[in-house]
Amino acid sequence: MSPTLFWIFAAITLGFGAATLINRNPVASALSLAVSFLGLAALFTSLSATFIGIVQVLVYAGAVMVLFLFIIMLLDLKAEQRRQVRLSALIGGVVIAGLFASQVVLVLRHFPKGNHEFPPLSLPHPDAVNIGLTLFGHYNLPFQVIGVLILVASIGVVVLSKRELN
Amino acid sequence: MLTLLIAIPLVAAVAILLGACAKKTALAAVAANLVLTLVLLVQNYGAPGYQATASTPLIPALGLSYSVGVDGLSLLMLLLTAIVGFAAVWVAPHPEKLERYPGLYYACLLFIIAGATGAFASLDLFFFYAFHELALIPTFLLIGIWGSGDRITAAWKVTIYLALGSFVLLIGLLALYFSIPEAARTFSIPALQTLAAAGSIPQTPWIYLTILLGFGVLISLFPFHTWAPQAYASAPAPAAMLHAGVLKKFGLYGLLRVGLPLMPQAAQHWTNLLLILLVGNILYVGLATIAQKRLDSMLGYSSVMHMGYIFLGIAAFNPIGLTGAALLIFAHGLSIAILFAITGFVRDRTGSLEFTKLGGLAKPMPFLGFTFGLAAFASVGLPGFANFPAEMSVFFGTFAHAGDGLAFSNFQVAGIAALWGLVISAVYMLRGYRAAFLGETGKRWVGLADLSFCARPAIIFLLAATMIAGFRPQLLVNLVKPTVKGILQNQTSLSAK
Amino acid sequence: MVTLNDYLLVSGLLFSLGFAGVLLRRNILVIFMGLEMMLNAANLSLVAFSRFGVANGLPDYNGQMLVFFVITVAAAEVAVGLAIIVALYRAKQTTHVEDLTSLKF
Amino acid sequence: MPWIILFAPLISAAVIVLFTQKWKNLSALISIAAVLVSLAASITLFLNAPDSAATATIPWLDFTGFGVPFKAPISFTIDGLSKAMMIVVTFIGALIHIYSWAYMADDEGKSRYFAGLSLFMFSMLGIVFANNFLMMFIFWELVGVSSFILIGHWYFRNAPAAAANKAFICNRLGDFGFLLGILLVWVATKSLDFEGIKQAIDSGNAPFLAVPAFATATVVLLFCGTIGKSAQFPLHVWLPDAMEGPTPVSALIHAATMVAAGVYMLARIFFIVKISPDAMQVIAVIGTITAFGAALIATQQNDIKKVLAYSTLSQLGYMVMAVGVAASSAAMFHLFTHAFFKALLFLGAGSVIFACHHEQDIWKMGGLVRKQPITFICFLAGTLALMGIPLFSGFYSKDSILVAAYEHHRILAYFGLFTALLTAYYMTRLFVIVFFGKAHTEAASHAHEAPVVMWGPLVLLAIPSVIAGYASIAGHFLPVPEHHGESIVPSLAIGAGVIGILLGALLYFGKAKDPIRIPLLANKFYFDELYAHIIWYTQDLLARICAFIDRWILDTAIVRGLSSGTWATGFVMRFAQAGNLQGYALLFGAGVVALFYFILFIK
Repeated sequence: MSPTLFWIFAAITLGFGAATLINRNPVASALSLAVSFLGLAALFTSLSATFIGIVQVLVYAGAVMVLFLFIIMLLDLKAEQRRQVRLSALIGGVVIAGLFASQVVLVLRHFPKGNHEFPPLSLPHPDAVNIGLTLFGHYNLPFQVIGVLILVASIGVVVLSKRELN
Repeated sequence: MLTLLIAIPLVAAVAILLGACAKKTALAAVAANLVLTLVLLVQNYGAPGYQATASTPLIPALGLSYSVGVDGLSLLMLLLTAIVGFAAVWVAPHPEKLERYPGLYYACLLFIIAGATGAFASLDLFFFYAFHELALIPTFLLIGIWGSGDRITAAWKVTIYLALGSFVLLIGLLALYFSIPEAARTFSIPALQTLAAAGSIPQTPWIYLTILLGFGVLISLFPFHTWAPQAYASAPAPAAMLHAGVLKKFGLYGLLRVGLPLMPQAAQHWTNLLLILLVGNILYVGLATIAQKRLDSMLGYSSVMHMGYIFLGIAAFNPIGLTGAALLIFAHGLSIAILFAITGFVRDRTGSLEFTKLGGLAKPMPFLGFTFGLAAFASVGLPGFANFPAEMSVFFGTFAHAGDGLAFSNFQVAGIAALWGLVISAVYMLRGYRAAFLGETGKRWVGLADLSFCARPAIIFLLAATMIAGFRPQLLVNLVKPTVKGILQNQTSLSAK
Repeated sequence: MVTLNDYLLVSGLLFSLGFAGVLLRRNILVIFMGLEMMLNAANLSLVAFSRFGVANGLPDYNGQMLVFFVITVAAAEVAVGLAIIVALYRAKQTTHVEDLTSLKF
Repeated sequence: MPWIILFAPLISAAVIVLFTQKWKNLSALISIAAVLVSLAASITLFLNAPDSAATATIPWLDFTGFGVPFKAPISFTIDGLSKAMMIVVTFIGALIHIYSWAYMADDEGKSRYFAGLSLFMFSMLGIVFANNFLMMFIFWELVGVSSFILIGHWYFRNAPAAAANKAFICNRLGDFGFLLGILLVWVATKSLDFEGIKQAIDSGNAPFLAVPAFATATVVLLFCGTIGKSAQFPLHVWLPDAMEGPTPVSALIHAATMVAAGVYMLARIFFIVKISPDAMQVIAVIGTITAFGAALIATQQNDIKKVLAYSTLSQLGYMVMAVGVAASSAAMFHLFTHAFFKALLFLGAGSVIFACHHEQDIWKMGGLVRKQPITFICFLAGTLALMGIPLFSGFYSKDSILVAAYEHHRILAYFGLFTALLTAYYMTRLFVIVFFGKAHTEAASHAHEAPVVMWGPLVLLAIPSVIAGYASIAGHFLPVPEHHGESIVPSLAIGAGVIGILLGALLYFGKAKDPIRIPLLANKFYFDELYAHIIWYTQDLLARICAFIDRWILDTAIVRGLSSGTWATGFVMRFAQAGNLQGYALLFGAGVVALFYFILFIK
């Protein structure tokens, strides 16, 4: 992938991610997040991980986002009222996050190995084939366990959101 | 035999918790213990080395085994435990008079006795330590549930303080264990003593210091003594008797059993420090005792002060001094037990122990007044009681360390301070005795009842024990002689190398 | 030329953004979104490393497997988390974190 | 035989305490029987046993098994010194037991009293027989205990209880020095029994004792024992207070025997004392100060027993002075005679007090000469003996001391003579006020003679009070110092006595109130007040400081400080747990950042 496209998608991802934070309206936040995730899916694809990219679109930009919007609408949330912003918390948050980001930058600056180009691939099969082989071969047991986890989660959701019968 | 000695109070305690008649079961158990101890004493009197040994390996990988055995010193301690335990259970209030959990009360007493017995009979470092810890928990319960005054604070204070002391001790013991070459490591005390005699135990000063301070906290060595007066003032009488009389002596026993024999040369390193601290015990705490305004806290402080004399004997580290220390452990255990028992009775009757409120109690309560006087005299070291020969031995042992030329040695200076302590102890004991028992009887106390006849034998029994030891101290000297010789042999064989 | 470090930089910044969201926003739903962003940022670096560690011409699929599992678990987590938020909202009529302080001393 | 003498009283004490507390008269009889057995055995021993008879010993404390030279058995020294003392103790003891039968007839604590007397007899005889320092110290302490018990006999009154404590603590102070001295002797000679010490000193095996400073320190420390027990200056304050005890006790313990134990001890260890001339100088000076000071105080006391107590102090001062001037035989001689006449005086005083319904103030008596003729005569004999009038025992013994002092150090002798004058003066004062003139109170006018059980012992004591000083009689018991040639001292002493008597008679005959008031003397030189202040400002202040430090600094600031520090940390940390989710997250993030910083950026 050309650097131009990469930077465009990276800008979309980060830009809409920032928009998620900045928007006061939760609906707008959720939609920004969806766009951010779409950009991320594009980045995945650019790394030749097409399967993961598609899953990302399906699960996050699709299912999870729908869920978010659904809940927002269910709860009938208005735009956040202006509350007294605690300056200390604001500064603390910005400083910590900024420090973290700068640490990341510093670490990457001292990671010369990462400055090489990605090695070329030669895929005999499509990506999904290899993933399927690995998933159902080596990672079969965790895969089943994940299935159980999702089952438990869905039952849990039902129990949690069931209205109390008076 | 020894296992039986440990098991009887444990079984009795469990039986009481399950609903057996508390007082009778407990009394039967301690009486059986007393008889067994006397049998053991007669059988093994004066025999060198460890007798009546029994051993069961538990975790061979760690070299851990349950092993018991006695020599002269531990026999002396077991005798003390049996005598004071018997008296303590005897003077414990009747179960029906206890407001809360009478069964638990007696079970706690028995657990303390079992713990002390186990600690004194163990030949394995692990059990030696663990049995003592076993006895701390019931002490906490006894003070916390049935104590008087600010009992909750006192219970927490003593427990946390002693637990910290035990923890320091544990560090010291573990450091000692790991300082031994790996192939030779063992928890068995006799094996360790053999190692020490062969010079295989590194004589690291700081390890001994840790052990000394750990034991020191348990014995209320100055300046780690502030737990004692408060705890003894709050504890119910039998608990105070057992703790001050027996359990506190675990630390001293530990020094004589583990500290000195295993690290005689490291011990020499800290002699001057120990001398300074023990003079603090005698003079500083002694003076603080004079200023006490309550009978129970005065006795608590006095028991701290007398630890100084025992430390003096240990610091002297020669035959007379060590024997004197062993004798004084025994003698002080008995005398302080009597004093605390009587104080408990007085508290039951008057509800107050402040000197300004008491006075002239000997008139309505002649028996208590008389026996308190005897015990007070015993505690200030008058002849006829066991404390006197013990203190004399300590002094002579101290002065046997001649100074350089005409100058006094550090030992002798400490000895002179300790002699002055005799004056101090006479001052506070007699002031206390006079304030509480002599003089004009306050109007409130005129009609008080003296001790009932069924409770008297316990006091008489303790007094008789201390007087027998006072009239024939040689019996006890001969009892601990092999042990003392053993300790000193380690020292001489090491310094020869 | 796009290098591994570029991806990692994007991943790190996205993570920081998500973290800032968790720290700064009061709406619990948005905080939740910030969490999702952090997860995805981690996913991005995982995939990037997977693509970087090529052997025999194939990417390291172990990394992609991990991403797969993360996505799955995250989905389950979102479902449960949102259900909890709904329950909370029913109990307290708010989604504002500063009103949800019952977990203190 | 010595075993019987020693242990009969102990058995009696034990039996009384254990079994016969309820039956008072039986207890008294047991005690009297025991002392009579002791007396009989003493006489037999005195007549039969050769000196230093080897006797069986009980090992009491023995470390020779460890290879250490420490051995303290219970065993006996039988020599002239101990035999004379034994006779004095058992004889006077027996009389006083009998006297007490009547004096204490109505007392509730009679059993306790007689048990105490028996215990005292046991302890005193133990001191007499002791052949080593530790045994002596054991019994030394035991007489202190029995003295405590007997002074505090009426423990339910405040004054006796306080006096008992004072006596015991003063004795303890003396014992501090005594025991230290014993320890030093042991360090120097590696021996505790007197024979062994003597051998070590004679054979030069005690290098330390050859050093003058060490020897002086040792002897002065041993002398501390005497200062405490024989109530010498500056620890004399307990003896007058000890008069709070029953009068027979004052006679036996605080006049005749126990207080003399200090002098006896000095005589027993004279072979050590004489090593150090400096220390003897100290002893002589202390003795002189006591003798003179006590006599001065006695001139202004109004309590009959206090007067006698101060005269006892004064006489003990003489004895100590005698030891100090190297005349230990003179000291023992005076001890011997003094025991009889002072016991007599106290018992006489007891008889007077008894007759006046336990009134002790001499200004409330008077005119007793006709009411108590026997007491009067006996008291007169005792008084004359105490004054040192020729033909009475006190004259000879006091003379031998003064002669020795005169040869040794004139100034001491002059003080001694002046003391003799004062003695005659205050005894005349006492005698005149009590027995002559008019009865000053109801009680005194109704007084009558004491029962025979009481005056019998008086008569029996009056006889030796007169004759015990004759060399022909005393020589049977102990070596009597001989007068070497002519000396001016006896005539001076007689002169001093006569002046004192005349002065006293002139001033006090027929007076109903004291014509002389010297507050300094009446208040005993303010010693009690001085000591109270000293104790208050040293010991008690220190005690309060220590208690304060212990309570507030060690316990509260450090121990409680540590625990409250832990608690306070927890309390402060609690505010971080505000339930604020983002607060937690912030801290968590800060932690992560910090962790990265430490892991990655610190090289």
